Amino acid sequence: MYDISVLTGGRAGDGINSAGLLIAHLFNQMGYQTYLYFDYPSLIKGGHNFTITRAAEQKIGAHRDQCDYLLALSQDSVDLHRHLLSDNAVILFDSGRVHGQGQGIPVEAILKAEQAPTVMGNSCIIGAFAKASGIPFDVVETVIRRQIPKVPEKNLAIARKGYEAVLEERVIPRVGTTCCPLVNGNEAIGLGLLHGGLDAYVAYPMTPTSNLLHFLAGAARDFPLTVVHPENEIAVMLMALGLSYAGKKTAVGTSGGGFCLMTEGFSLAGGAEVPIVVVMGQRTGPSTGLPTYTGQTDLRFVLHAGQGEFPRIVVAPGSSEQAYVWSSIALSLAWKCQVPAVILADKTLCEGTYSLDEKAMIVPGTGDPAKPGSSRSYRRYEMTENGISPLQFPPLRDAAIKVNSYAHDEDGITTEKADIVRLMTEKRKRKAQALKGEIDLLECVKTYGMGGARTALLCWGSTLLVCTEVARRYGFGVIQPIVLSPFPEEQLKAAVAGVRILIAVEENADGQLTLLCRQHGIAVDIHVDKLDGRPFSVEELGARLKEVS
Amino acid sequence: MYDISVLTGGRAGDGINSAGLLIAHLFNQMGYQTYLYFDYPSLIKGGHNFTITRAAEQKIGAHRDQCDYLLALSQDSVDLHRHLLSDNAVILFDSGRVHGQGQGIPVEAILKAEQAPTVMGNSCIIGAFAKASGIPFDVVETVIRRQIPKVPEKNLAIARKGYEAVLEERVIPRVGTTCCPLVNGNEAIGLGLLHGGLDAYVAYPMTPTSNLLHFLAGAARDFPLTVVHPENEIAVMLMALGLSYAGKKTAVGTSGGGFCLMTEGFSLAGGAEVPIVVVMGQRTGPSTGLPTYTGQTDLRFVLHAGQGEFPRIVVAPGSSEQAYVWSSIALSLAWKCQVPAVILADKTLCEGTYSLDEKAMIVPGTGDPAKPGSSRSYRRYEMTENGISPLQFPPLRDAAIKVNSYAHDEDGITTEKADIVRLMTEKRKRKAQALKGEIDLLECVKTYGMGGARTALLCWGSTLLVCTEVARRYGFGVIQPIVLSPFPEEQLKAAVAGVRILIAVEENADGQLTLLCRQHGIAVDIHVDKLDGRPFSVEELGARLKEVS
Amino acid sequence: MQEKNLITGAQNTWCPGCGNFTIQFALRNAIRGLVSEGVPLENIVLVTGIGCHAKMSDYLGINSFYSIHGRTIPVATGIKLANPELTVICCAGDGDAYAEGLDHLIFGAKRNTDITVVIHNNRVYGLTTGQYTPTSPFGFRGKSTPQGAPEEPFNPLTLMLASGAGFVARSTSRKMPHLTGIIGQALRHKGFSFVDVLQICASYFNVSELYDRQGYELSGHDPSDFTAACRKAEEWDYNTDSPIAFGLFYQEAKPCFEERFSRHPVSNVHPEEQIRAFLEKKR
Amino acid sequence: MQEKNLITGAQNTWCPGCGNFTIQFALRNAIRGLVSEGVPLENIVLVTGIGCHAKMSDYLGINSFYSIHGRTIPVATGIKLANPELTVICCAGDGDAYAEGLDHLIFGAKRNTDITVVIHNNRVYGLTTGQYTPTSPFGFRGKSTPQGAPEEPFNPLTLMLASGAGFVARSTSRKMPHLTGIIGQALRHKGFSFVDVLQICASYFNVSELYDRQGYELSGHDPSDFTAACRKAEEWDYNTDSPIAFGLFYQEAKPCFEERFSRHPVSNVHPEEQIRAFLEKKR
Ligand SMILES: Cc1ncc(C[n+]2csc(CCOP(=O)(O)OP(=O)(O)O)c2C)c(N)n1
Ligand SMILES: Cc1ncc(C[n+]2csc(CCOP(=O)(O)OP(=O)(O)O)c2C)c(N)n1
Ligand code: SF4
Ligand code: SF4
Ligand SMILES: [Mg+2]
Ligand SMILES: [Mg+2]
Repeated sequence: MYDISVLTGGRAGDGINSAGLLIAHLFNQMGYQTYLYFDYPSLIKGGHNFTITRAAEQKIGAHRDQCDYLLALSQDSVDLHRHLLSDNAVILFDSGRVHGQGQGIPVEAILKAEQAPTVMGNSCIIGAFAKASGIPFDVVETVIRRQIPKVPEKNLAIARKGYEAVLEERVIPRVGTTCCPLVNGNEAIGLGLLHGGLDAYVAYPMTPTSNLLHFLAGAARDFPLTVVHPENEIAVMLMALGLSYAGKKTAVGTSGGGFCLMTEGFSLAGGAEVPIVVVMGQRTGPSTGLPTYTGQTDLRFVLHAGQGEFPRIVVAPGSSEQAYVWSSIALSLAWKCQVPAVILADKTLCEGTYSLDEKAMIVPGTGDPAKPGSSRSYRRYEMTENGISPLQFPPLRDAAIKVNSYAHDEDGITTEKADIVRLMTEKRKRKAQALKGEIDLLECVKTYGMGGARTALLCWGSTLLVCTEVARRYGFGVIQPIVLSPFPEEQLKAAVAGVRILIAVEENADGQLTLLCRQHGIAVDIHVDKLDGRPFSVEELGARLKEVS
Repeated sequence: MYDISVLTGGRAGDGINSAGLLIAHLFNQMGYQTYLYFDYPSLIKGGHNFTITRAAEQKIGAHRDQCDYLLALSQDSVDLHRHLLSDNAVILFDSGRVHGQGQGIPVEAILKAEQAPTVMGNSCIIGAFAKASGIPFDVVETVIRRQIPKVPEKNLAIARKGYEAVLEERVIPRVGTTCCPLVNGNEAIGLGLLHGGLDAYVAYPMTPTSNLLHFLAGAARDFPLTVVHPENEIAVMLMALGLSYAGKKTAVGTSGGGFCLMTEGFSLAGGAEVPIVVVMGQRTGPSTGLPTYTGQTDLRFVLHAGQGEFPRIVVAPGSSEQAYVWSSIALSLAWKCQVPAVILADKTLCEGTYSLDEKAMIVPGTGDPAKPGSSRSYRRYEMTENGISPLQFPPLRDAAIKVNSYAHDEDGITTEKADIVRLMTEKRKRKAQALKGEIDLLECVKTYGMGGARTALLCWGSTLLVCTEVARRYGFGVIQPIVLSPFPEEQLKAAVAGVRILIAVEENADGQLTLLCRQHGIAVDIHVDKLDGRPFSVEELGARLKEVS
Repeated sequence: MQEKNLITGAQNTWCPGCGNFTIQFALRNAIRGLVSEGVPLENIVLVTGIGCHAKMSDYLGINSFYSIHGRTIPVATGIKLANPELTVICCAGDGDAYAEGLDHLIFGAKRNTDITVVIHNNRVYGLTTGQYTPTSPFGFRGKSTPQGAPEEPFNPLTLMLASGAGFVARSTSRKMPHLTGIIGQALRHKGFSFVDVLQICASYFNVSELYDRQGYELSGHDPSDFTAACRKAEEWDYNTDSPIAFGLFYQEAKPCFEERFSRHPVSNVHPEEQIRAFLEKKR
Repeated sequence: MQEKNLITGAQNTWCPGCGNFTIQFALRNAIRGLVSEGVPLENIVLVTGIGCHAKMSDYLGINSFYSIHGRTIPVATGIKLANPELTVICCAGDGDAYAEGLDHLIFGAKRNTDITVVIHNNRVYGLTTGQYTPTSPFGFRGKSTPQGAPEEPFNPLTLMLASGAGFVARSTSRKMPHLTGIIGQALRHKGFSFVDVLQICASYFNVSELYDRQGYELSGHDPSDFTAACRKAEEWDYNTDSPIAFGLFYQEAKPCFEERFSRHPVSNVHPEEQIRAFLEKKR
């Protein structure tokens, strides 16, 4: 089984992420499943960036620490990552910038000869990488033509020179013929929202969801989509609720700090029953923390954010396919049940690039929303059996559609009467039940490799794929609740039935899912934590599991 | 055992709250324990307001539905509250405004005769009430001289006319000679903070803590206190953190909606270890909800607010004495451990007036903060065994005091290094331990009437006194965790040991403490909820308990 | 719920003598004016904040979004972006729009979103029982400042002019016909329309006498002259005792925010096709 | 941690050619100027937001509060209120102070808190990789507006003048000595001092050529003349291509916010006594 890791390092601004992605595309063309991890500090130029492009014959979504290839565009890339190299690692470097062992590539000279700008250095690098690893040049050509369609000829000429600058060292064979779309988590979420019928996206930039804003701002050219970047996150949330009130399926995106500023509007959405979807990309906290690193520390915050009690949807996809499917579901269900929904992601998922399995992109239907009544007697908060009132938008002839942040009656007029307040609280409780009913129809808890496994890993969100990979090696099962609110207690209980040792793997210190499970009567035996903002690598999780089990 | 309830009703703007308070003072002078409940809608003039002044020989802190006296300053007061009157209820009314049974008082004519402004109508009313209930006029005189010291003579003259306008109906006897200070929860919290050494208070008005702002703004005349009302709650929180950084013990106050806007600063306080106290007065949510009514729906929100993980203090006092004591403790411990603290109150506690038991106002010492190191080598985030670094404030000679919202090193300089980030996360975990150690030294869980009780009520916050009162009647015990973070698991487990049936009484729908207990392995058998924003009355809770137990 | 006289059955709870009544009827009449010109009533949406002013949502029988404190303008912007056919009106308080959510007001003006913002500027927090606001005079003894407010007010008109507002006017609850006229003009102005209404708060800041004594209606003022508008706006600083002009200070036609977003024709292409096309490129 | 040259050992991570370097050294030199006049270095406190500009907290070896995005000014206000002896400086970004936290900027000016606010106005969000800000030109193609920003910029100088700022200046990272001088003046001005620094962003908005070509230093301008200041500030609208003045536009001495709070002499009375006295009245 081939399993190859390529570490590409350089300074911020060197286009390291693109270089890693081009290499992923080479693997993709060679029939591999790929995963790209991008590690970068919070700065624009200089500093040290690196990507780990991994390729394997099975689906993967985690990086390994042991690298087989090092592509060094800066001295740091050699100096800092020495310990990650496997014994026979192939080292290629930009000989203009790096001293070391391995094969040098005179990138600058090549670019100069071709009168090409610095950004084209990546083509040179992947050319060299292809040669060193025995990948035919026509694969390089395919990748460049598809991925850098702007000036392919010049890039090809440069890639060719890179190709010729080094010697073949170790051959990476072709292992298949299918090649998948490579998308990052942000793109998968964005596409899922578009699938669900997204009309508008409103966001203020914040890592790790800034790229979702950028992606959708670009997509607004092709899709019937309005994208707005307002003055701050408070405006984001309220503008989105205005769009939603007037009939647009709307989502917003942010990270923890920005979500804080949205919580007041989030409670408004809950109380006034104005649907909205929040894409919440976690990063290392507290506060500004490590803006470009990851974490799973905001689960309990999103579960309880906003004053008062109201039903909400929280989904935490663990792969690009789940990101696509569940973003679509979250949007549909938010509108169907008129509740706020959170798509809880993190830096690993948002900015990691994955081979997308199109067969897994099937979105289950969530049924139609409640039928609107006649407009003459329209009441925004009409009492219904399941607590969900017909949803209409202005302009509606002969009707006044009144939404209200205060306690209100069926017409949306403020009330302070105890009995109406109680009825409306009960309405929201019935709606929570209805929402739970919707959720129960879906496969909210995924299990992997549980056939006879006595030990299982319990995980949520982006750690899914590192868990499944490591679990396979140990013969462990994996249990992943995708929906965290309403909590799929029965499905999760069914999943853990028969498990002797349940090990929660969470990239936080408190064990947030662990505590949530305990609250629902599900005991977790061991909690594996993570304290430094880095995602688990396959090796690290393996070692941590060995320690505890 | 005497137990008397007086309902005073009128329109907003009639000074109903003051009237109720004056009556409480009459009872106070007659040796009673008193409690004043104020029920008002969110409007300034008109509408319908009422107070229930209750007096008993034992400590009380809840209202009864059955009223023995009705003082009606508006027709609504008679029409709306008929069902609350006991069979022999004494009814007095302003004969200029109200038609009905009972004795009329010509308030307007009396004021006119004395050329007195409308606000003095209250004096007339309490004069009449005193007469009808056989309270000697010298008690009225004492109350007026003490509580309306501005123009006592005129008020006395009016009270005398009120006194003379009606006949004695049923005599309320003197039951003691001690009289307690009557303070509301906001005042008790404010005094507690001042006891703890409060230097500054920053707030934006929001019911039910606006009156704490008003109280402290007034107190700033007498105490060395800076009180600021800035442009919004975001500014409140950040200004407070600036004050704290520069050495001032600072608190802020708000309710749920404002707290939402503070959560980003709250996480900053947690991550940058800048101490702060938040007085968070709950009201009926979600969103604007019922601004002048109560609720216990924000416990889980404050426990988890803010991105990332960091230790925090959450205390929920249940009486005016606890409000005083625990506000002082929260402030001291926040500074000692350099963490954010929340004093979680609600409308019932904040705006209820209670007889204060001065003997119960003893604040346990919390020890001195960590010793500052030498200034030349001062490091704001110095690694220490218990995770608490010496706290110093600028100006400090030869030192630069750097606080930082990013992940940082001991000097407070930003770092993105995995190992330092891990060390700092561990430092915060040790600090959480240290904080738990501090909390464990205190009596965090109170029990009442547990001698042999097989059934116990579990409550938190303002429902304490309705629970103790009802529990007494049923022979139930009461268990009240005052500290909710760090969770006093051991103390609570010890308290519930031996209880057969544990009934949680919470003014919410979700059962927030119930779920929290479950998370800590403490099973709650029955949850009594409240859905309409009104506090439990003694009768209502009694009936609900009868239903379930 | 849509009432013929545009007034719902909700019980009105403003204080006797409150200036909000005047604003309510002025606004109602201005809306009737629009409707009589053919604007469908259901195309009108009211957005309010939280405060006494905000009860307008309960009292007017039209579409409304009773929002949260300080946040009328982003909601209104969202509604207008969603459907530019709608006429969107904000009733906001001075605490609401000048303190809690000031940034949105400035961005509303900057973007020139085609909405009308009516500020119920009673120069006090009414509903929270009388604290100073950004337009209360220096030294105002409110409940949060018993020793006097420590800040001078700012001048919302000059702020709006500096922010790029294309319609800047002032009126008062003391002059119902004037107010009706100004709101009518504001509703008809295409672009961001700002009306500062000096409203009487009968309970906490009743300065009727001041407004009656110092107030006068603008005449001979050229609302297309920006510099003149600035000078006129500076005449009264919301603090000292100088003449107070009512009328339209400034008006300028400019492109609106919502026009700058491309409107896609409603497409029959299911997004899945477009998604597939996108994924193809990522292969 | 307090370094002799005021520069910490933290690795500097600004892009080559970034205007922040100039601001850093201008600020450092201005601080040195203060210190040479006898201001103790430990009395100086820097507050920064979040963005490239904000790294100043890491780089200058002085007291600092590295705050959150948009929130320099309330923190600085709190620090100044706590101890008026301190010299408090904010380094804020344009995204920071003009978008996320604009309200605080206006209230800083309104209150006339004695702090100095230096805006690193690179007219782009630098650290989040290049989106439009409130001072980016209309049509700016940033990552969030690939088809061009749909808003005209506002003019921060006119906004500050309208908000009551008593010190309004502009300089640029293209003119280190001028910038040093202006920051020095700002630090010495008693009251709220606002300096808009047109800073080059080498990576996302490098308009050095524009600032060099159109920039000129104010001369013969009377900074005590408010109207003249307004007209001068309007000369360039942060959008079109007109002359760009650098210098002090406006200066006015006014009472400061923190002076309006009564300072209690440090009392030896334990609060318990005062509490008891209060309770006595409640009996
Ligand atoms: C975030 C938030 N903070 C505070 C409040 C409390 N609050 C309700 S109304 C109000 C003031 C209203 O003043 P203004 O906007 O001037 O309206 P007015 O009552 O004077 O019409 C405040 C502070 C709130 N509802 N939400
Ligand atoms: C509440 C919040 N929203 C968004 C961000 C993400 N963020 C970090 S820096 C930045 C923009 C900085 O732009 P600017 O203030 O102009 O500073 P510059 O980098 O240009 O110096 C943003 C949006 C954040 N940290 N906090
Ligand atoms: S408090 Fe003032 S603004 Fe509010 S209703 Fe009463 S008079 Fe009107
Ligand atoms: S992105 Fe721009 S502002 Fe930020 S460091 Fe680079 S050049 Fe400077
Ligand atoms: Mg107001
Ligand atoms: Mg910037």
